[in-house]
Amino acid sequence: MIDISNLIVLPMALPLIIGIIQIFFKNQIKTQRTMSILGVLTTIGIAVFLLERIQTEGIMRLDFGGWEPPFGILFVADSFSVILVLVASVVTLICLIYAFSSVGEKMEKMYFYAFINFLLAGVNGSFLTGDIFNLYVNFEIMLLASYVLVALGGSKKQLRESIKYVVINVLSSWFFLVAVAYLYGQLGTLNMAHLSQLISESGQTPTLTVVSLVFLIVFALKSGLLLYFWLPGSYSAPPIVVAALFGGLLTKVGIYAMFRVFTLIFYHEPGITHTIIGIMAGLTLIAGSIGAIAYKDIRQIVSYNVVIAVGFILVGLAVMTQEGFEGSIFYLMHDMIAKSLLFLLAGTMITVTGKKRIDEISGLIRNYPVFGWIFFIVMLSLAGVPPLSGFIGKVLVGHGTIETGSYVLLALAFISSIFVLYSLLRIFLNSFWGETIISTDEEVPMRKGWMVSFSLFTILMFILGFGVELFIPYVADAANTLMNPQIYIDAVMND
Amino acid sequence: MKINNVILRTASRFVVFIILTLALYLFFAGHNNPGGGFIAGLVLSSAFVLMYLVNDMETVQKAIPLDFRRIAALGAFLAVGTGFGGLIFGAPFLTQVFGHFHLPFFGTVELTTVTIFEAGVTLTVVGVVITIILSISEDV
Amino acid sequence: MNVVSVIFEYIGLLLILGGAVFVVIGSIGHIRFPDVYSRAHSATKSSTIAVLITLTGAWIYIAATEGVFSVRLLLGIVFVYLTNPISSHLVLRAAYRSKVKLADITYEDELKDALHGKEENMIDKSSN
Amino acid sequence: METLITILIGVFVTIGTYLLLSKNVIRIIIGSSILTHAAHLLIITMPGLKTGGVPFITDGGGGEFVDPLPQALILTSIVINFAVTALILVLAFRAYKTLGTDNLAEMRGPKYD
Amino acid sequence: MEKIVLIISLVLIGIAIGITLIRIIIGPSLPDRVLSLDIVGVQIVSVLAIISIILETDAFLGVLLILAILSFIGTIAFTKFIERGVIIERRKRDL
Amino acid sequence: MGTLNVIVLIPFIAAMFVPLFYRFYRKGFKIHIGFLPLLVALSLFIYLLTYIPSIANGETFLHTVSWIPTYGIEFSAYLDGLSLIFALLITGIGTLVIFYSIYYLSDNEQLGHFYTYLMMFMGAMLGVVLSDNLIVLYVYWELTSITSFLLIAFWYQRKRSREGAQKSLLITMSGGFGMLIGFLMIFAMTGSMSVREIIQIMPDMTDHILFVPAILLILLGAFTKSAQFPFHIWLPDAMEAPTPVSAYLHSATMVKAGIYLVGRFTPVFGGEGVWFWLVTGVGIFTLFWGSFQAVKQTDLKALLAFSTVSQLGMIMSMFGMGSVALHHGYTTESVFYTQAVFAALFHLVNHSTFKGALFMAVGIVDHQVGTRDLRRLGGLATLMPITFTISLIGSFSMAGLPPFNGFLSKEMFFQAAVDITKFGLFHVDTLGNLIPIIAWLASVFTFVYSIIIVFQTFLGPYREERLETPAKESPFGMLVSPLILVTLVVAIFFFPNVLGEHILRPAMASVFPTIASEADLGVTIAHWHGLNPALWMTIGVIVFGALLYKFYKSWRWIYAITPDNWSFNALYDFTLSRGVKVSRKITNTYMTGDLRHYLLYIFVFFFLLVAGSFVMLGAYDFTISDNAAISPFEWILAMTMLIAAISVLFAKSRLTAIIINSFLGYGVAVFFVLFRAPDLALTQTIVETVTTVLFLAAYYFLPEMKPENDSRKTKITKLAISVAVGATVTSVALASQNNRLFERVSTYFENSLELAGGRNIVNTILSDFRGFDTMLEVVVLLIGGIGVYAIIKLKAGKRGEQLEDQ
Repeated sequence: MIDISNLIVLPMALPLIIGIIQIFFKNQIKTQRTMSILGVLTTIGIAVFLLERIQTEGIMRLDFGGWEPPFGILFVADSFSVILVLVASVVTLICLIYAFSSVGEKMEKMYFYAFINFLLAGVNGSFLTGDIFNLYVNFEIMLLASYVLVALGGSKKQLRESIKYVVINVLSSWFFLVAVAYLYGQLGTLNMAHLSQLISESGQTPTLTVVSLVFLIVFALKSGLLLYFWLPGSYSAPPIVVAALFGGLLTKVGIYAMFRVFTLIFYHEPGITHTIIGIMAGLTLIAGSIGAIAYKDIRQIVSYNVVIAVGFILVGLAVMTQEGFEGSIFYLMHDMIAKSLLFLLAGTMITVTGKKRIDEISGLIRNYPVFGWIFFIVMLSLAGVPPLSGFIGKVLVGHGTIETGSYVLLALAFISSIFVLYSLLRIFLNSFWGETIISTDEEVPMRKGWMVSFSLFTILMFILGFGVELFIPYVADAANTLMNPQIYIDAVMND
Repeated sequence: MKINNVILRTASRFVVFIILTLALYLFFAGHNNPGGGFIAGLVLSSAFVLMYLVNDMETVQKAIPLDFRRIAALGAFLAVGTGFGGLIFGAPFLTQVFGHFHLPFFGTVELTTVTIFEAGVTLTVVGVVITIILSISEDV
Repeated sequence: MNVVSVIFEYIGLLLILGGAVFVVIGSIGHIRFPDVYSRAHSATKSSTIAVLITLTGAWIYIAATEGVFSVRLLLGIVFVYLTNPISSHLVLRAAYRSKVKLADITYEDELKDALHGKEENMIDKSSN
Repeated sequence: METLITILIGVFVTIGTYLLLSKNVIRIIIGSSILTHAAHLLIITMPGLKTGGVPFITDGGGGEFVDPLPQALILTSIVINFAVTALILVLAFRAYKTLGTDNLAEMRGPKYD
Repeated sequence: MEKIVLIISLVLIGIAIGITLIRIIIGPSLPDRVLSLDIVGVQIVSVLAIISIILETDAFLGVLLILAILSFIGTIAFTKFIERGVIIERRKRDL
Repeated sequence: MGTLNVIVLIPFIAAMFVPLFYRFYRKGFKIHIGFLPLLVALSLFIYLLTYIPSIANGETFLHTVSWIPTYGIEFSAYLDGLSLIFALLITGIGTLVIFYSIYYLSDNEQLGHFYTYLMMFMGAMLGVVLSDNLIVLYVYWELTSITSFLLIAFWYQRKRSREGAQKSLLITMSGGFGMLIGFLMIFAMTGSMSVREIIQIMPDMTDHILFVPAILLILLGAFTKSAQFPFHIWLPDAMEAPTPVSAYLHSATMVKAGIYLVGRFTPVFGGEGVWFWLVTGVGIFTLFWGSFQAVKQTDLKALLAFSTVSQLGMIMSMFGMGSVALHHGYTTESVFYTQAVFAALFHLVNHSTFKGALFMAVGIVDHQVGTRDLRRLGGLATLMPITFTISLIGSFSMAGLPPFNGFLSKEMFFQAAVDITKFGLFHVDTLGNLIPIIAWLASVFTFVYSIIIVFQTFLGPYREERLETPAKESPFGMLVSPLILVTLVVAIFFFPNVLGEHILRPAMASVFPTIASEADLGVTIAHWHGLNPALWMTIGVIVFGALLYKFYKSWRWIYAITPDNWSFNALYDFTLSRGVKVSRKITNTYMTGDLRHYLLYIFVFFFLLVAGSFVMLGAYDFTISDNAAISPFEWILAMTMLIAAISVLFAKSRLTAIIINSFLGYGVAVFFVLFRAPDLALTQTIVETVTTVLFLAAYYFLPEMKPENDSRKTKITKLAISVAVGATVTSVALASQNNRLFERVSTYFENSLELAGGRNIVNTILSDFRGFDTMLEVVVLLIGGIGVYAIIKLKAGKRGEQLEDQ
């Protein structure tokens, strides 16, 4: 039994130790690549295994050092977190494949893969941890890796944006610490399940609700819910792969944390907290939509699409129904995949043309037909067009909003997908269609690694779209746990 | 310009020695007294900092030819590695084992895996602090 | 609790109090004197002495009350004794080299020719 | 004591916030460092101050200890903040060297259209 | 009785720290400030000794020792910075 | 019958094979690539024909393949009368269009793409009409929009093609999104995804709060797809597509999906006032507007586009009129109204035949002479006699003249429009009187533009110099399809009841399931009704139409009354261009790129949210009763720290600032000492020193701090925000301290000696109880250290700079 639950730590520990070992192999790029790929593959395998096991055995947990909750730190693997671990690892794997043929030796020798591994470790750790302070530490791992990755390369734009990115995240980490302090002061524990148990005993006092709002701000900053100002800048500065990983993973961690905290711990006053989340999600949708169509810079457009998705996913949290949660989880999975791909595509467009505004690029589809069609598919998928991956999440979230009568959110969520469609359509029409500007001899060849990662992502989108039924047991279980926090608490506090 | 700091250099030798001793003491005292891996590491690195302050990089590098990045990584490897150590014995990740052993000549000695863990912490702290300071100072 | 230890205890307390008084006096000098050099004179000398006295007092007090001869405290005394003069020396040297002005009432600056006379173009990045 | 410290924390936060809103990178870094001090004090103040002795177990007997957990948390946080501060500093001077300014108002980047 | 004496001493040192702080703030020159910081360090060493006695623990003596060392290191760093701008040289310069 | 889903699937499979075959074709394979889809379409058509007898007998067919059964989403293909009509149209017209296109498109085009899209469209369209499941229906629905988009932009190098495609996609897909919400609402009301089940359940739900919104949203989908006013604007622009596409998608099939939807949902929503007025009203107005606008067009295809809009409106309005029959359920009177739907279905078929033929004819003209501008055309009748005949028959049928099928359905339409005014519900007796008037007026214009098509293209003077290439009759292959269609036009006129009996009557049963079970809804289509109002109206149309055509020049000024920029088209353009500009303006105002602004937003938000809720919830709770005592030294220390902290604000040089920061750090360490935390004090002092050294090392590369030079206003704002944040943090902290609810868990750690073999509790927590935190913290440090190294060592190359910074 103990042996098996030790597997839970591996999605985090494995990338961690691989990242550390890679530091010793600074200049052996081949070794680093192999290690990274093997590590991520193993992680994926473990995640699949865990996911299967959770369905039969229920939520698993691992008490570090054997200290029982609430005294020690523990990792808890429920369907929700393991699903996210799985998707995050898959996304990382495919991004790594892209990275092999895009990053360049200079950066690879500067511990690039180690940082990617650390990033993944932080992300996975954040998904798995059952301790609120440990969540902070995991965030920090992820953030420090991301700070470095934003700045790695040292171009003007990167440095400019990285400072902003770092300062804002330092601030949000600070808020996190303050919030943990408040919480610990009132409840005297850090274990999330225990916190939840205590709160359901004492009731969610007004002070606790206020504290929950501090948490809300922290996670809103991380996920880009309404407080997304830092996002477009810092997501358009780093190298393509990094941007893709950020777009796919980083905001999702904030979203995950928000789901976890507001379903497990602070769910007693939905009238206050979840209404606020709903309002914030609505405003995010509006502002994101406006931003998405405002610019001609490809990376800006793409970044604002991240913002819209964040708003959309949190609509599911705001409505707090089983369907809403299922929809959000589906949409999360979809968005991690599709956003990463979108960032990769946008970056590749810039790489092959050397230009970054949609009105400067034209007719790409002549030169790179497959590339163009993949972009088209992503566009449809992100707009929630069936039967691609974004559809089912959209339907379920929409259903959730109708059930609870949140018509404003419903309308905003669906109108925002029109904006998503339009913003990406602009790229497609301007840059892929039209007269070609690249003659065949000055055409930058599309590298194999790029196409492989694009295709893998695309296949995933189709699988996620057509194979919904395959995922339903897991997603339904995840949503069920979110709906009934007692399941989680029992699994953690049972002995 | 001639900058004469004989006084400082003479004194610093002595001071560095004291600090190193102190670091060692703090490292082992950690479990029962203030101290521990972190603090030992920090103290140790402050000794290095002092050395670098008083002397220059080349000299120190010659005297202590260490790659501090590797030391940091080694430390982290040890720290994370002890976590895996527990797995081998079928215990949860990061289980620390401690026990009292009777050794000839030394009498009863308390040995714990925590020591390895803390050693890892110490090495990382030293490695990182020095790496940071050196990287900054080297950049021209 | 014998008489000797009580006596030592009081000695310790007295030393501590004396040290504290010294510190205050030193700091008054530190704020009152006109330039950095004279301030250093007041502050470092008195504070070094004061700390030494205080620590010695504390050492004696602890030894008297608990019967423990604290090595760390002793080491601390040695340390302060060793480092404090050096550091104030360094500060003043830095001050002089970065051309912090002497007080108006100074009348002789013996170092001036030796140092600044020859090298007027000393790099002076930091002083504000 | 708790109230006094909390008010002090408030002042720290105020000052840290003010500094964070500066244009100059160094001010921002110092501001964040002051904010960090405030957070640490806050964590240690939260469970109540001086409710017991130093958290060392002596052979003599138990007695009350102050809450050791916040101390452990703060220790972690201090170290993490050290790493972050180092990183910002490095970023700041790299940015200064590359962009030629340490003024954030001048680091706006292009206006997009 | 003992307590009172100790607290009086503490308060006195506290006042001294306050005064030194004023010097840090008003300067006027950098060496003034560095010097004052150094002195504050030393003063805190005294404080720690007294607090150790008050709290009847030897736990803080380590802190005391470290502080003594570190204020030294800090001061050296400051003076080097004031003198040369760079605190750690790459190469051996004429010393 | 297990084959219904396969019918839908086959075109998709064919679509996959087309590119494959296209490769062979390119390599010199002799058979035209178009024959593969042609074969597929034809066999499907023939196969579907075999269903007619059984469907006519009232049978229905269902075939289900599960997809997402958990959410009730299944590929349930359902074939009944209504579906069959559409399925036949899709495959039938499809066959003809593909055949036509084989001759129409030149080999230089990307034929592989073309037929792939076309096959995908056919599959999707069959899916729409055959799906019983709402979500699957929606899936196919969107797929038709996408394929239509791709086909419109077939010549994607052309700007106008792209714009037309974009317009159609945006409008139809937005409508589709609305429809999806409507479906979800239906699901929320009925709990079923199956249209058949919904028809059973829905009548009990009319009072549901979502009932009317669902109607509106579903109609939004239908109207956008069927190009109803005011969403019709995409259709004329869609004419940028190759003509076969226009003939197929944009007149015969896809635009009728909206009508199909209305027909499908008539039993669900029919009999409701909202439904009736929306469908009829929008339809009838579209009928008028489309025909009115068509007259002024000079581009033949645009004219046909508007005429399609208008005809679709007509069919739509008839469905609306028919829906009132469901108001009371079965009565003899209601059967009377169902005839409007019969007429609609009839006209639907007719429209496909004559409009298809017309489009193809126009395509031929365009193809042969290189222009379709009416001002350049003329006198082609003698040069292209067959095309002329086709056009003539098509136009006259459209105009509603005998002996063509359009006459019959138009008569029935007039009859329905007159009859509806007799209906007493929904204020039909007052407002409803407008219906026949508008209908008649619209028909007049219809007559006019039908005449224009024939006369201006084929009669009048032939001016070769205005044409791209001299006119000559087209190759026979291209003429086959339109000829078949006009044959049908005539055939249906003479034998309408073959169609009515076998195809239309079963469809009526699908639209009015409740009534059909009581009465036979079949209508015998008669050529002669006697001199009823409908006939008089037709005669009036002809007379007035002829007059209007004759004196077109003298009333053309009417079109100038409304300026161009008042149209919905202009509104669309305006919204897009303005929308982009406005959003840029909005976004640029707050996304300044200045960190300070971003921080300001965050702080303000923090203050508003936390302080706001703090006050609103009354979380304030503050006593100092259980505070620990404060010794004088602590007072002094606190005050000193306070002063030091404030003085940081006024520090002018960076060294001063850092010295004071150091001071604060040492002060905090003393506090840690006072709070009995030796480990913390130790760490704090060392880290503070090392950080200071770090600062000093980094300062070598940084310039001296410059004064902030903030304006007074900025300063005050900053101060206010800072104080607000500080106060908020403090008050929440105070409240939290006085809200300690439980014993802390840390008492457990006091047994650290037994549990973990250490006396230093903090250290045992760090290395054992919460060793994981420490482990991660080590990693954080490592990342920081290595990161610093990497950032310093890795400097941007030239290329990277150029790419990223502009």
